[in-house]
Amino acid sequence: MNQESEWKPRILGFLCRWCSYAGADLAGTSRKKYPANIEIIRVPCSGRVDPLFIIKALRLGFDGVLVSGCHPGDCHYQTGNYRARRRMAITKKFLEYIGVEPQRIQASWVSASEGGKFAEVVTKVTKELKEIEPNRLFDDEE
Amino acid sequence: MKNSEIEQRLRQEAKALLEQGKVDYIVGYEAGSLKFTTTPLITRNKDDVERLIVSPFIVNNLSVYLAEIKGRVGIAAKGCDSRSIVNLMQDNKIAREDVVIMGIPCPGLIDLKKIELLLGKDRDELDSVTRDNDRAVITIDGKEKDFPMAEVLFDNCLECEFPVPRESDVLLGEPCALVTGEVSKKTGIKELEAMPRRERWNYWKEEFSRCIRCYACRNVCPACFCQRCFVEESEPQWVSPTPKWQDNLMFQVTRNIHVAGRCTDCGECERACPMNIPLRSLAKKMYDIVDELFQYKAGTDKNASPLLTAYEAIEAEDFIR
Amino acid sequence: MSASKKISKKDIVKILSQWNQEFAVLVPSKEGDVTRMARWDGKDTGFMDSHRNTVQPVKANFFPPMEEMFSFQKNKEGYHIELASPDEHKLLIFAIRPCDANALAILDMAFKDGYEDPYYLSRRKGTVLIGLGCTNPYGSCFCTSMGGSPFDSTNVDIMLTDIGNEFLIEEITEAGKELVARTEELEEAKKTDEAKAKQVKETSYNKVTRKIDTRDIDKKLLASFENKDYWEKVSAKCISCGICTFLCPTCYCFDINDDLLKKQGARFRSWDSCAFPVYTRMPMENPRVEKWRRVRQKVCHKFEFFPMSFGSIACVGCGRCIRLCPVNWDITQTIESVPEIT
Amino acid sequence: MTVTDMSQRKKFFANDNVYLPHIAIIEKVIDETPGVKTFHFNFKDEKLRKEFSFNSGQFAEYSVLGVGEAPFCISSSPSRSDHLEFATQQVGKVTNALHRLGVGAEIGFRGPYGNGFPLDFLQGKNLVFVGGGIGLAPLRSLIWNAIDNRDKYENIDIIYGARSPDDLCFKYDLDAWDKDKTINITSTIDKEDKSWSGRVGFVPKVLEEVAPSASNTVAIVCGPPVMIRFTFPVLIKLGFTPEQMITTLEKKMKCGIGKCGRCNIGNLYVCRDGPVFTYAQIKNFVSSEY
Repeated sequence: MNQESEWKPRILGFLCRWCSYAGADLAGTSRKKYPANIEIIRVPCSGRVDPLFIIKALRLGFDGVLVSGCHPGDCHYQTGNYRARRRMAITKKFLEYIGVEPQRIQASWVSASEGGKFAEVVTKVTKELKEIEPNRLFDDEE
Repeated sequence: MKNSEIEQRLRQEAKALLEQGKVDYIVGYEAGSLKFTTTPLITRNKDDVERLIVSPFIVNNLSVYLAEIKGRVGIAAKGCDSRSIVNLMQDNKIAREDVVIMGIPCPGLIDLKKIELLLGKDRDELDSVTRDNDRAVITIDGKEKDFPMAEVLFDNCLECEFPVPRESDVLLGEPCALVTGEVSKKTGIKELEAMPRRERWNYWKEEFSRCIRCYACRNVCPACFCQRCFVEESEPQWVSPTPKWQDNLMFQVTRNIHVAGRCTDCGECERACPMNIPLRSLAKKMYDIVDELFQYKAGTDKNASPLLTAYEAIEAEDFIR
Repeated sequence: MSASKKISKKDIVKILSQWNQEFAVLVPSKEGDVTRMARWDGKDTGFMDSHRNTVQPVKANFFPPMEEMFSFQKNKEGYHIELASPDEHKLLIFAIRPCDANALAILDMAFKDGYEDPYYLSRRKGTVLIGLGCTNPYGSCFCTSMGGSPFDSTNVDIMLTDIGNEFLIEEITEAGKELVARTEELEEAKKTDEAKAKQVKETSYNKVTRKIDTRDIDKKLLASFENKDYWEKVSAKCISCGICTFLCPTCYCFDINDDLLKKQGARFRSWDSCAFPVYTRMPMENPRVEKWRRVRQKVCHKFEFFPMSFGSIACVGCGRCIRLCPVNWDITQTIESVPEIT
Repeated sequence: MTVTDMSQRKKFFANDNVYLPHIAIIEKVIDETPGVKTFHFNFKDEKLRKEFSFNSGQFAEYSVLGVGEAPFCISSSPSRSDHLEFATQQVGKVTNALHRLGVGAEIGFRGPYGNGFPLDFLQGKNLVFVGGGIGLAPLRSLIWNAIDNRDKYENIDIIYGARSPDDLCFKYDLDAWDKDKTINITSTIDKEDKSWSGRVGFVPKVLEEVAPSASNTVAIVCGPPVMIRFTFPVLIKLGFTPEQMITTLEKKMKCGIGKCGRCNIGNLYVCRDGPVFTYAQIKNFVSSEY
């Protein structure tokens, strides 16, 4: 095996406690297979995720960031996920404009019962990230 | 309508507002201490209104003072400024009834830096710069030179969408036409987008390694009204106070995301930057993204919800898994 | 007395190259349209046409916007601290303006006072300053009111006057004399060169039209310290950014912060500004929350406190704070409007 | 020239660089109140351990490497030198990090800085200590110093208060001083509390009630700014002259040596010319800047 395929991207996941966090839990307990390279921060709502968190994660060297919340209409606080959606949309486009690969900014709707979907999302995100290089954006020298 | 006529009306209005007790303060422009420059005038003295001026150099977005001034304010506002004022209302920073907007139809402001580049002379060396319809007339050593306005206006003025204040209590002149033209190539959004991704990142890396973190861009920005900015938080410390390019870039990128839907492309951030960082190339891109995704134009409707607190049931979702 | 010497502009590369063997030669340079003193590349002569002072003051070459003070690592034995290695070369600054040279003399006092500042002083030690008189001062310049002038040579080693095709040399200090003595390719100046230089100086002096009166300014400021109305009035349009202090050649306030990333740690010093509310913010209290207190601090530090401690006003009249201010806040107007003592 | 002469100050620079910290090791941590801890520490370097000395009232810059530096006074007495102490309230980035440290942890230390209390001036006089909350920290250094040199001073009065009984710092000291017949101590809390049988009331008010004589006396005041502000007028009422009133001030500091700029009161820097000042020195600026 060459080095490229051995490289495992580090992902930081911001998961809503009402849905995706439980979804990730379910994926674990039901032994769904997904890459173990995601580190998870539980947030009260996807609407809590300030784009600053995403940029900070990239600054800290994470290869990708996943924000996951409740499906439209299901937000515990009515509108939090809609707000997250707008923010994520502009953040993704804007970061792409300044030169961040779009693959690094990821979002998903995963409910508490969708353990399978969570595993699938992490697998796909990992695959996409493996297609680009490790995050050296903030390194001093290239 | 000539600036001198607008200026006369502005003085009359401002004086009346103070005399009738309708406002506590007048915020406008007066002649600055350097050639051509103007400077904000913030006063509660009715005699001071005689100092108010209107010229092609009234660059400051005066709405930046509104949240800070305690009392009712009569404010001179260009098209872009009036949009910033509307933003402040949308965000409940000021109440409509506490502000009297004296609208100045603005056909664009003259960028002295562009003139300096065109002539290879500093502004101190110019005798006069005036506007004659679509020409800018410059006298230097007694000789006149003229240029098309499109060559000397600020980039953001060339792409201005609302030269006439959308929200005003009194409009001080007739609506004026737009001057359009090519924006500076060096920092054009199109040019940046045409670059390979890595090159684009390196471009910003280079630009932000000059940043000294004076925060002028943030402090001139009426959309940056947080009492405590995230860069000044220490627990957790999001951004290092040390001006490394990484942290400078983080600061500016986050700032632009935070003011999305409030930025009116007034151009103040770029104009204020002493390190000549092309900040408008970030701000305007965000302005365009907001427009493209949500058909939202900042500060055009005081009754609308701020962009990032509103939503439609179905929108901009293609990237979500 | 031997006749003075001059540098022919066509020989500038040859002469700077000689100096570059011995020193790190800095010349006015342009980066992203911002002018500052930077390491000469060995061929550039573009700075000969830039007849205006740099945006970034020369202080930045001795007291940079940020610098690593030391780095640290943790191992089994505990923390290990390592000092940042000092620059090897002594600096030679070519075409420094008299105001910026005077400003370095002010910084010297501040950084030498009490406990010496090793970072600033090690860079400063052995520096040769080659002044170039201002033939085209800005409208914002007011050096003649601050004890200087466009050709003030008090704090340079060698003073140059642009007389057209040549720079006329005045040797000011011993170090300057020695450098001139060992420099080849210099030409002998003629009587007419000196007459020309005299005329250039006079013309320039008269070009500085902004004047302020600083007589008794420290006493007036002391008397007005509690005059809140006055300070609120003069500070009204200030937006509390750091431009006027960061780009002031005599402002030296700084911040110290640690960075720890990927297990590599370092302590950095960076510019700080009394204009920022966080500058004095403590967890429970901030003595300068209000803008007028911060503006007062800036003005009083330069014109009252620094003179009390060091006997000299901490302003050289370079005018950067005026011309770079986004709202045209003008310190000369403030100084002129300090109430008279009643 | 009004700058303080620094030539007599003791200097213990690491590597000739005033900004380089020495490494010190925490030997003991005492929970004073919820949110306030005292740290006992010693230098890692044996030589420095022996040579180091300081005056009561001087401070130092302490750092958790990677987090940052913060200034605190040395709260132990130079007369008891087997280790050094500082106390700090958990209020910000650096203090949070310090509070997470335990015995054996390494911290950075540079100092001592500042002037310290004017021992020569205080000798042969009555001392009145007025302290509030964690403001007792610099005072206790001098109090223990005075107790250990008891014959050099006349009467010693201590008036110390905190918000509640739980907020009283250095309770072990308060007990010891209570037992010491050669000094008078009055403790007070701001508001009535079931667990408290002592005096109740704000420090300035209690000071007014205790009413120590101003004759041949120096009052030494340290506490929260608001306490200091209200204490001076009381002392003036009791007949103290500005020269008889001493305080030690707290400001945000970074360099500790009068360069970084932020801790000034007029042309005086709290870190360089203070932190100990007579009221006479700062009275022009006290009302608006402190």
